[in-house]
Amino acid sequence: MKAARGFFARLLRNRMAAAGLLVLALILAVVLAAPILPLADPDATDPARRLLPPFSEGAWLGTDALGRDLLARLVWGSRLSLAVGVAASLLAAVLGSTVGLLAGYLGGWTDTLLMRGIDTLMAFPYLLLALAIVAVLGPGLLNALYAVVVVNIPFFARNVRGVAAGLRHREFVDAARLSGMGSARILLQEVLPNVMPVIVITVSTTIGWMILETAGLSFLGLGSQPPQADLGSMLGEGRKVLINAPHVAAVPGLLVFLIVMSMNLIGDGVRDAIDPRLRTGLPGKPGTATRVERPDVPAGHDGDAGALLDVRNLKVAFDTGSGRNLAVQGVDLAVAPGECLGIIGESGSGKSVTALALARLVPSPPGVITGGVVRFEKDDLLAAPPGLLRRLRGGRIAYVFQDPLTTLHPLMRVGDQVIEAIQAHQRQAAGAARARVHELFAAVRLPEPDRIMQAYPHELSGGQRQRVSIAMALANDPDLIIADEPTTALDVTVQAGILDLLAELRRQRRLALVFISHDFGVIARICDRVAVMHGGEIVETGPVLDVLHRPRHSYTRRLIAAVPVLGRAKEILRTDPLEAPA
Amino acid sequence: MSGAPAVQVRDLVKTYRPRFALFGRRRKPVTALGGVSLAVAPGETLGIVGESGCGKTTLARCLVGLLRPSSGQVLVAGQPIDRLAAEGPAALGRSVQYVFQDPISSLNPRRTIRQTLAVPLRFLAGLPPGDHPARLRELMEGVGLDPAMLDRYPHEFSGGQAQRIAIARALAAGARVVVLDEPVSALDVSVQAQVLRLLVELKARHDLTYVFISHDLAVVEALADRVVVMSAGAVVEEGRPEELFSAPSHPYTRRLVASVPRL
Amino acid sequence: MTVIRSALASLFLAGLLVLPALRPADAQIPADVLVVGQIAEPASMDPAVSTATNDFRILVNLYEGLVRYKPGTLEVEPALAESWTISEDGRVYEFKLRQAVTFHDGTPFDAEAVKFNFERMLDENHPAAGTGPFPLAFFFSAIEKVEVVDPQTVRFTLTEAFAPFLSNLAYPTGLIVSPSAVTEQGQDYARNPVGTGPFRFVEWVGSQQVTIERNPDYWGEPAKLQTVVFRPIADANTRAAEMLAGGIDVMVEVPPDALGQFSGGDFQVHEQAGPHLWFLILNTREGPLQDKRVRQAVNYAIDKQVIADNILQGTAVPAKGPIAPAFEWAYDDTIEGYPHDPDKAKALLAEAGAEGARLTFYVAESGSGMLDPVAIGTAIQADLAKVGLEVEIQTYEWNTYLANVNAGLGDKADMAEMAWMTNDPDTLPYLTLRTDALPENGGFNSGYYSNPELDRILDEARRESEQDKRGELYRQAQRIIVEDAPWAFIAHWQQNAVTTGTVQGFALQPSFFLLLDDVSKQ
Amino acid sequence: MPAYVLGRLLALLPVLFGLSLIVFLIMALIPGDPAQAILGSYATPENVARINRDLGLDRSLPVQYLTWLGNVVTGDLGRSYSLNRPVLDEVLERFSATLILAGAALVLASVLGLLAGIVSAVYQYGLADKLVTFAVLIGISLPSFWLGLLLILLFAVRWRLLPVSGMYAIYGGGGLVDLLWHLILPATTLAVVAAGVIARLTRSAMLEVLRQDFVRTARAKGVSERGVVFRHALKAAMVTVIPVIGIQAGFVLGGAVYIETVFQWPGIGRMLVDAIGTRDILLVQGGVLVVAASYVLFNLLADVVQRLLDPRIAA
Repeated sequence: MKAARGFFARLLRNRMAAAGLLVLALILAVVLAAPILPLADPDATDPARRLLPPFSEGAWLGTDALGRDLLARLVWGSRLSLAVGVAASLLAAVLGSTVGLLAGYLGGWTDTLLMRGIDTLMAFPYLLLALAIVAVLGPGLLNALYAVVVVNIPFFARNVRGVAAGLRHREFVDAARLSGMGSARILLQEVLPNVMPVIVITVSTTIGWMILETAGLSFLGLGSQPPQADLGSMLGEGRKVLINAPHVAAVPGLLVFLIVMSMNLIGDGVRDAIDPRLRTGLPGKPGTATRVERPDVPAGHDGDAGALLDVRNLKVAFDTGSGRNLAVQGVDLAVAPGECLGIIGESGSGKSVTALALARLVPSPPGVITGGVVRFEKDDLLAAPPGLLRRLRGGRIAYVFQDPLTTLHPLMRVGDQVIEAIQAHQRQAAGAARARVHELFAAVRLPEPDRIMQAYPHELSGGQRQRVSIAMALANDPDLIIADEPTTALDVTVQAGILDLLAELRRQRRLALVFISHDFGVIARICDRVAVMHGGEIVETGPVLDVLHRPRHSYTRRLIAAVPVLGRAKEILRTDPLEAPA
Repeated sequence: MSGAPAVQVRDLVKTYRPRFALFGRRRKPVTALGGVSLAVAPGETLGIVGESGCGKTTLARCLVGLLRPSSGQVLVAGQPIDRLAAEGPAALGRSVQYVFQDPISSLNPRRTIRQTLAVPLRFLAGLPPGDHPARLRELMEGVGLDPAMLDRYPHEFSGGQAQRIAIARALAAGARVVVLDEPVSALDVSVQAQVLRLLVELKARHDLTYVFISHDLAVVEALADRVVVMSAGAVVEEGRPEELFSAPSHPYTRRLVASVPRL
Repeated sequence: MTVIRSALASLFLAGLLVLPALRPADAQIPADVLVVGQIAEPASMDPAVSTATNDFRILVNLYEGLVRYKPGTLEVEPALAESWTISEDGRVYEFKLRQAVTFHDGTPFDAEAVKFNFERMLDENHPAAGTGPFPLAFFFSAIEKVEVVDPQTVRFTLTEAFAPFLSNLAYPTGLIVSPSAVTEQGQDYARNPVGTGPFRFVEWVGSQQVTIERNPDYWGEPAKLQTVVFRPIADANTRAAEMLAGGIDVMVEVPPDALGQFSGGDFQVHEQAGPHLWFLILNTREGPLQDKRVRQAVNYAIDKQVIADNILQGTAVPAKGPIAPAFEWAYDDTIEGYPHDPDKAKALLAEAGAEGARLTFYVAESGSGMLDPVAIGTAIQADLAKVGLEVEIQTYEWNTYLANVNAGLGDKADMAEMAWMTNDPDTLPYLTLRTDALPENGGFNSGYYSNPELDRILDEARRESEQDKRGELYRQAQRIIVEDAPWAFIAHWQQNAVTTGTVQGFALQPSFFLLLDDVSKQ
Repeated sequence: MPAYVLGRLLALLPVLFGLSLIVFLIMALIPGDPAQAILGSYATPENVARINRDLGLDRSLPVQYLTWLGNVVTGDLGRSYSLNRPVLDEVLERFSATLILAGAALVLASVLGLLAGIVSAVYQYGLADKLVTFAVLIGISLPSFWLGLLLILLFAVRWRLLPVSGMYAIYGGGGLVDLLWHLILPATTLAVVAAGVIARLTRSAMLEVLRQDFVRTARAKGVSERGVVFRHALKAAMVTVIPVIGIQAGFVLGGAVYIETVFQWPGIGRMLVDAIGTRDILLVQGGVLVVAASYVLFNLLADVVQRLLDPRIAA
């Protein structure tokens, strides 16, 4: 129940969805109150008063071709159409989702058979289906519903199948099976709830279509039988007098639009509200550079004269639904040319945010830089115009990220991705750029550079991908490389190779390196100095060996104690009374 | 180390056949496990180390019946696993359980912890619903979590807490053999140490047998009584961790040990 | 994101620039070309195969029959036959054919050709019988044999006297095709017609247009237009829009509500009453309508004037009886019919004890000659409700509808809409009201009306070859039918057409045909 | 890839077979028959029997179906009684008209939908996003006959810029320019709904992609914003959008009936409706086969494009 309350709160926070909900609620209220509203008889004909325009006396919305009151017909017609639309959507949802769930979850031949069946259904002429239904069940709106349901089954089946197939191999499904659940239960209790959002969205988008589609069937007798009004038949009647009395079609058309619009807005809102990623933060698309909101720009101090990168009092926050959370709370850093600074910390310590904030790559929204200065040589990056920022990124400041499978573009050949990095900063002909890539690949010791240039990321091993990332970072001879957990996703033997490579490149090219890691061993192997981050602050900084062997801060001590060391790993199993529970 | 082994693996082979293709080139089948044999004594912790692609996860999934081996046999408490599996999901689940690497994704994001933990109670332990609340409280306390958290959803937990829940689920039905597939790799070092200590404590309390899989040699050393090193679908070396890691004999093991960054 | 903005702007600009540049030279229709907006593509241009008025509008310009309807009437006059004689007993018809007439393919029109035409339809073993089926061949089923007396004389012998024979010959089913073309083309003849008419066929582009042009070798007055194009435009609104936009010169079957668009200005509206009747079949065998008083009450309760004037916007006139006034010689203008009188209807219902009866009403969704069946049906439903009859409507697609109604209303329905267009006063009552025409006998008497007196009169009228006497018989029949009220008589359609101001000499025919040889454009 | 395509094409056969069987059964069992349609009010039993005999409809259902199937295998789809011409001629003629219309509409819908979706995603929650969302909702909730007639009344009747209906000018028509000229209004009308669907999907796919790590990588290497949006994000978003364009292609092909009617476009959708109305079973069968096959082929095409775009799928 708490979840449901949260859901509605989130839904209403979305202004568009709230507006949709309001419109729909209003329509529903009017429609449900139809019997007690002072409306004219919707079926009373008066051909002498036919096709009166809206705002005529006694007929607010005018009259139709038989002189019936359009307002009354609209209200009663919507009542029927909404009921039919909702019923048809739900029925199609149940049937289509069942097919989709089975096909997606079971896979294999079941999947093939069911989906070929769905193909057949989609390719089937729907009029013929409608005629068959009239033949068996007779005319009427209810029977139109069946035709519309059958036609819409493929939507649900296809959409649900895709999601269900993705869920089939998820670990929680395996876990449920190991917990003793049978396939039927897993489908209903584990898979279905995760497919629900797709079903909800599809329902919300199909209801409007359903109402329009019933209009398309009325010429087969599959529609409400006269004199009963529904939006579909009203549209059909309006069509005949479209040229001389457009309002007869416009009135129901407008209502269909309102219903479709509100349903879609609600559907979008529902999708966002049940998306766990959007639960905490405001939904948003990251901009080009992190927003900077410094209340006071710190007076231009000279900083560390010899430093390449000089960070003072950097503060980064994230906007959430319930306010602004400070993730980095005033960090000071300085990196000299050719120096390697390690930043170590656990998840949530702010180390990656700090790294990304340097070139303003923290996604914004929700990220905001709320204070400090990031000086790269003379320029304050937090005040840099977009053009300068773009030239620096990948030019003098390059990044290497953690997981190269997700950080390389999956659909571009890796050679092209490196070429792009070159051409973003240098005017180079394609041939020259290729030669340069070849050179870079050789420098990062990738075997067969020509073959690898033609490869897609997924065709390479993790180590090869990370070498490509490093080659990309080196493309424009940067002065500073910021490496955010570059070896975390790699096997130890591969990690060793990458670390050796970085160390060597640093020596050769006098590269400054900011190296972020959670692993003391890795930092110890490559860095000159280390900063220990905890809770968004740097708790201790100093030469690596000093910090490692003579940690001053208690957090650093705890951290070092928790790392199992080969040869005396069992020590970590001794309970440390100082430690707080996780 | 006496009596029938808790887990016995004989000549296990697993090859992945390429998707059935009516036309075109047939792809060669991929061998993930090339005839692995090993045994785990009751109460023992067997560590399995190796790098990605060495077949350790395939082996783990074969042990709990999530994968069907191409040939060879897996026996749990002397019973062939395919016979257990044939008796329905419950029989297998009562004998052997599994803890996944990523604690968050092994929990259904749309179900509360109470719902998730009730599943093995109902289907494996056959506990009447009336007895669930007491047992759930006991389980939560057993892994060091506040029972008040039972009605939360997985995304409201940290990685360490989620892994504790996953462990509680594995223990709920009283299985004596637990396969742990990289259970602490996704956790921060401080949390990792705590979870490792919890595992040791639980093992002692419930008299468990662990098959502990990790790529981190130090973590394996911390927990395992015995360790096997896997490479390319085969066991290359086996022994007590302290000895094996201090004096590796197989070249692969030597390279592995040499690559570990030291403090 | 100036990128996207400029991309959009350039796309828009490109559109603005490219569109007018691409515009083809204004394809003005020349003055000697007439474009006619039809309601559908023809099904066939073989007159023996065709059944639809829509097709006939083209066929009568390509072909001629032995006789034809005198312009503006439904009376027969000579066409390819210059004269004829009828034997005393009405069984032998001898036609003198016009000399020196050739088909468009150059072959001569003669008695052999006439014989070929009718034998093709009637003789299953005829070499060209495979060009069928010939659905309306039964119009000539009375023919026993066709003989060539000499090249200019042909003799028909009938099995018995059959008064509508000449009228049927004037119907498009009797149009004469070129035997050599049929023999040559076989089944493809239906799309490559060859006749003797004032126009000859040029091309038929599937569902886009049929083009015909002036026949320079026509035996009579040559057509004034060089070319006529028939365009099928199924959607009534689109047809009206084409007319407004100048895409067509003539538009037939203007929907009632679109007529207002064409009043005054550059357009001319043409109207012509025809042999059409829109009625309700009432079930005289089952349910409350077995009682004549209830049937009469239904007739009184329906306000036909309102239907004709308001719903159909004057494109129809209220019907008083079963025969259309267009058959002047057979119509009885003394009949009062059933004027709108709800009080009388209520009284009759009370008398019959049928107050508050429930009736099931079959309504078609569309259909040939059905006008606006759903709207009319709904209006009737409302009128009947006012006298206390509760009517439940069931609507069907046309083909399903015909299948349901033609099988007889049985116990499923009490009323059903129907409309007929005929060429002779005999056709409708003969096919739909006689005892022999009950559904179980294979007829269309779906309401099971049976009256031996009427059966006798209709049989006699068929054999009577003198028109005055026939007319009197039909007037008798009308009185009986109106009194017994096996139907509710609703309306006679006034077909209409709109032409642009430049079209001269255009006139609609009671036969619903479209004769274009006298039409010209300025 | 060729093997994949061949496999999918083979899977088409059972679909078509099943479809033709169902269509045949329904056509045979629903009320009304060709004789009824030909004869209208004159459908006396003798007349009906005669016509059924002429059309070969007096044989038993299995014999009729098997005869038809046998002929189809030899490439003979039979003869339409209602149009008096070979089914194959009519179907091909009509289908090519539909293909032109649907193709134009699909191109238009894709271009408009993608552009609108990109604008909407890039300016998420901005004015442009709201305008696009509003336009898209109008687009997908507007009955097409309404929009079609509105466009006709404005562009053809009021401003006389474009032709009202038809595929070529009646007089002196023909040629590509004339065709394009007649194509603008119907293709636009037909494209509106599909464009709306594509725009919505493109928007959400783009938003999803713009949050991905590789977009951050692109920014980190200094790629311009245009490059980020079009080269990186759009390319990845297309992988989700392409199959939907494939499905839309099916809809545009089959759902063109109203538009074909309003614009008197000689397409196959309208042909099928008419053929069903006249119970012209052979024409219905021929039309259904072609429409179904093209529907499956469009989806196959979409899948192939998707596979070409995303090398991971085939692997």
